Amino acid sequence: MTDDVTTVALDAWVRRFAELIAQERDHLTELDSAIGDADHGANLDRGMTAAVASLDDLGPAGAGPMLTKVGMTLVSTVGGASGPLYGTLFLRMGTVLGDVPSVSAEQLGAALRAGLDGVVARGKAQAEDKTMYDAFAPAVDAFEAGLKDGLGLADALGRARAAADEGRDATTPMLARKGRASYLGERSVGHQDPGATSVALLVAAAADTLR
Amino acid sequence: MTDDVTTVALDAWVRRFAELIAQERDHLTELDSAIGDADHGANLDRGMTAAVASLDDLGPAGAGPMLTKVGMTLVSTVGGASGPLYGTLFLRMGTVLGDVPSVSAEQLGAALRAGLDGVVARGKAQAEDKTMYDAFAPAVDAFEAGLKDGLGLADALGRARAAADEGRDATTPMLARKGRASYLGERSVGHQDPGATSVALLVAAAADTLR
Amino acid sequence: MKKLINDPNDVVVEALLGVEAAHPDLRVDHANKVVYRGDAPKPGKVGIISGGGSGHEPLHGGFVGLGMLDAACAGEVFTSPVPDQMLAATKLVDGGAGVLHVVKNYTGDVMNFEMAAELAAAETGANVVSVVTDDDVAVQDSTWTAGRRGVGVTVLLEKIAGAAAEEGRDLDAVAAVARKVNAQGRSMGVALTSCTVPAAGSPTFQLGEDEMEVGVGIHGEPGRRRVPLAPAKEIAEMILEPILSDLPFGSGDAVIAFVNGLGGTPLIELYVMYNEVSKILSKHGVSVARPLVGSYITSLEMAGSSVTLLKVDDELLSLWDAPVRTPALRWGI
Amino acid sequence: MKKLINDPNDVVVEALLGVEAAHPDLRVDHANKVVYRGDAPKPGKVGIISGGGSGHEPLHGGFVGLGMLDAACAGEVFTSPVPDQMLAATKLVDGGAGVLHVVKNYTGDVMNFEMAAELAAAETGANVVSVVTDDDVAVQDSTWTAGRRGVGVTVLLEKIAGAAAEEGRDLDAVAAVARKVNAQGRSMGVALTSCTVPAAGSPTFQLGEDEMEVGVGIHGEPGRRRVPLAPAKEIAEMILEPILSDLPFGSGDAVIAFVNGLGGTPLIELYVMYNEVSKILSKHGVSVARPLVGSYITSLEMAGSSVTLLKVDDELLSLWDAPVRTPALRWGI
Ligand SMILES: Nc1ncnc2c1ncn2[C@@H]1O[C@H](COP(=O)(O)OP(=O)(O)O)[C@@H](O)[C@H]1O
Ligand SMILES: Nc1ncnc2c1ncn2[C@@H]1O[C@H](COP(=O)(O)OP(=O)(O)O)[C@@H](O)[C@H]1O
Ligand SMILES: [Mg+2]
Ligand SMILES: [Mg+2]
Ligand SMILES: [Mg+2]
Ligand SMILES: [Mg+2]
Repeated sequence: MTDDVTTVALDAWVRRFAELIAQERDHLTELDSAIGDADHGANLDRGMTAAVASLDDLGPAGAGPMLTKVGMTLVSTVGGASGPLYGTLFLRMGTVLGDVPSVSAEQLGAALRAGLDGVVARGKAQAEDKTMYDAFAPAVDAFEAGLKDGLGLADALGRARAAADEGRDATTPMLARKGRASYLGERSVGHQDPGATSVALLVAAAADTLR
Repeated sequence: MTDDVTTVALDAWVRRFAELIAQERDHLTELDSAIGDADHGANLDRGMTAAVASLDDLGPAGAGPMLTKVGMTLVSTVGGASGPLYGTLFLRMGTVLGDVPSVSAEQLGAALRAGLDGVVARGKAQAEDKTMYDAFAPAVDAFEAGLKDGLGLADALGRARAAADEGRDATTPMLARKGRASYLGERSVGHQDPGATSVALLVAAAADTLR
Repeated sequence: MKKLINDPNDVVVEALLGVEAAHPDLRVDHANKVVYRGDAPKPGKVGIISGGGSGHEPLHGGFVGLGMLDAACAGEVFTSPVPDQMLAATKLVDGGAGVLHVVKNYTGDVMNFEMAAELAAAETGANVVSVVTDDDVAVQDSTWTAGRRGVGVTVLLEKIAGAAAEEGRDLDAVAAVARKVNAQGRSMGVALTSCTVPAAGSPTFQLGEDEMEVGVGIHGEPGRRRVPLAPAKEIAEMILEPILSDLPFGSGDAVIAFVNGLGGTPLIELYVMYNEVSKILSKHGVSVARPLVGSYITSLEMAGSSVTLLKVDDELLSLWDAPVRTPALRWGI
Repeated sequence: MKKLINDPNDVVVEALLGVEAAHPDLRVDHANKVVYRGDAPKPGKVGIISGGGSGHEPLHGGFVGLGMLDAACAGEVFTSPVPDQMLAATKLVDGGAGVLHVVKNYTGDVMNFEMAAELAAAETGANVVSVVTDDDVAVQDSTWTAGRRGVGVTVLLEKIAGAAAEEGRDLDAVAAVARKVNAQGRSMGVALTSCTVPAAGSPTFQLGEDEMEVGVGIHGEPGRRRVPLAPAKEIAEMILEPILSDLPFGSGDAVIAFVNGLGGTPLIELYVMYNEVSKILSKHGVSVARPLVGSYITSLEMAGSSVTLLKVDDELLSLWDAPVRTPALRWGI
């Protein structure tokens, strides 16, 4: 078995992410109630349901077009902060990957990095602003480092998952400086960031499916 | 000691009524919450506080002018259904009594009867409509009957008080046909009428003070 | 009790100060709690006054102005004003052509307005005619009872009678058009929550999280029956059926359709309701000549809605469309 | 959850059907959830669109019409619309003179409008200028954060910019007057209760019977601090002090004073608040040129109020007074 990621696997990733979001919908909304406006679960669930449907419509396609489609669908259906952010994340991955039937672990790493850069370009978040960045950036770093250390795809994704979870948990004591939670000032401290929580699910879905 | 009712006693009656209303204010409002609009206690308390103040202003006066003043004050300060009804009750008593320093038990009976007639003229209530009529009419009847039976003022008022209390309690199973409670139809059954409750306090205050 | 107020006993007085400060076109007689037009009395114009307990805002003070009311008397919360107030208002607006009293059919309102009319006749000789609104189909109509309550139709009547007075009709004609509005209008309401009278301090009735009251009035009184909370579609059917069958309204009729909020219900829900109402009306062949959606006759912060239908002809429509300039209704000027 | 709705997921769609049925002057593009003027695009007139999450009604859809917005995009409840919607609205109202996007400063709104402007430039070459409102003094202003929220000033800005566009000013001039309004306006709000997002089903935050949240926005998010429930007088001081000292507003300034209800607070309480606000302003020598009292930018059924002050000069005042005909604001026509 090679470490190449096929479009079948990428399709499974998207569907697994949608599944996890549906499962965690209420939890995400609960987190967003504490320091936001109680819609993060509904937003992503609406978006990922549409994304899965758009993949059904699309039929067989290359890696790039597939992720681009997901990104466009998210932009067009989610709204709020997470729509442009998750949308850009997938759009950038799609652009990097091109219309190919499978990609290498390194190419996947480059795509994830491009996705992260897209999130930063769109949202201007930095480390410790208490956003999805704080879970996603360590995950991308860990994935790249894992490959560099000679790990296979599955193991590198395992490290990424652990890093994302750790990054997500680390948002709890942070004082929010971006997004809606920033309005709370000191009161944002002590709550886990909803976007960091959902992006950790994205990484977990990758670890579950991309092997 | 004669059975004459002096203006000092009438003054005490009004003040005692005001006191009882203030004490029972919340209870009256509670009764009015169940089958009305939760203001009967506040309405009468506002009115009787003003009535007492108006007597303070008036200074020494005859029986008629005194009760007329109370009636006018109630009309001008209570509003709602109870304002015109209690107002008319006192106004009619005032008219019957005239500008005299004291009145006989029989004259008091005639005044109460005139007050009752005024309530009926204003509100068109009949027996068992579940209104203040159902407590006040039996009280007036009992007072007149007591005097006819040769009872003194205090004993006749004692009978009137018992009759008013009984009439008040009898409103509970009635289906309201007048006032706000009538809107409830069948749902008005099983609740004691607020106006019957307050008018029983008026009779109780008389029994406490007119001796 | 969660309210933006100071002392619960000062709510009405302070709200009137706010009305005065916010609406330079209007005047307030604070002693009598009367809101009136700055240009009253208008010589030769029939004056129109109304009034009732407070807690129904913008009714009635918010409807004072050109093309609608000349004055409004504010009672304590949910308590009819006293005759002195209506008498003062009558004097303020009597421009020699007589004064119409618009009275909602509640025992207290009717008796206090009656006493005021008696006083006005005695004191000033003013020509006063009263029109009583009683459009609430949730209440069984009968000569043995207090009769039906006056609710949503009151708003439409004040607008239409106001326009008739403004265009110079005489007292009898203004009263006639007012009676016509009441005769052709029907309403019913539903409450999702109770409300709290400030002086009482706690909700007038208790309602479970899954319950609602059908057939409520506008005084926080319980309704005709308590039923399980239902979707907007079913609620609209529940209140429109009795309204439609009462007049009755039928195919070919044109109406003003008024979806009203009871105070605590936001506009987004009223539009959801309006959508349901409009579907039911078109199913019955009733066409909406004019819509009105908003919280115009309220019951403090009660959540819920009432629907009023008024069957209109060209006369009523042109009076409805006539210019109006009040705090709560304004168009054409 | 006690709401006059059907399926919680259909609230926005059904409310838009209600808006369409109730307002024959307006059109609704249901696919894109855009409310727009029946006469759009107006050749040669600058188009003005806005939009945001739903749940703030009448903002924005209720402000579409002559003299105000040309179109409004409705997002899901409390969720910024998506770029496709703003793109569709931009196309609908572009009469060749360019389109102003009025954006409330929330991360989501800003990013989605940004993407829409990028798409519009690429797809149609439309000349789009964006103005962002950020008037909420409850939020610390800083370049390190998302900055201040856009709240009440948005209503005043849409009216004033709308008048400027209606009188034929060009895009830069309309944008300039809009920026001036934002620069001279400040707001702050307080919540007595939370609200319930339909799709969430339970209140966004829990508030004790004796507590309130100071410094809330309009999305049911908690405020800056939780304090004991206070009388209206103290609440008015609590929110006016930071507003007055921020611009600052001072003696001799004339303002539009806007006392807004958050959705579940009835008008009688807003007038009590207005009375307190008006007293504080006159103590500071600030004169009220125009008042606005009502629920115009809401947070579903949240009980509470916000206050917005806008410092005005003759230009802003005459634009404010210009005719407007929308479902929620109407005068002069
Ligand atoms: N500028 C930003 N950069 C990166 N992530 C952000 C930014 N602003 C917000 N977020 C993320 O978005 C999440 C909220 O998403 P969501 O609730 O769907 O949108 P909204 O805040 O518009 O309601 C936050 O928890 C945070 O992780
Ligand atoms: N037509 C009537 N005749 C006699 N009493 C009446 C009539 N209508 C109402 N009442 C009395 O008035 C009482 C209610 O008074 P109150 O609550 O002060 O006025 P409102 O009903 O206007 O709020 C009722 O309990 C009833 O006893
Ligand atoms: Mg959110
Ligand atoms: Mg009562
Ligand atoms: Mg009452
Ligand atoms: Mg949101």
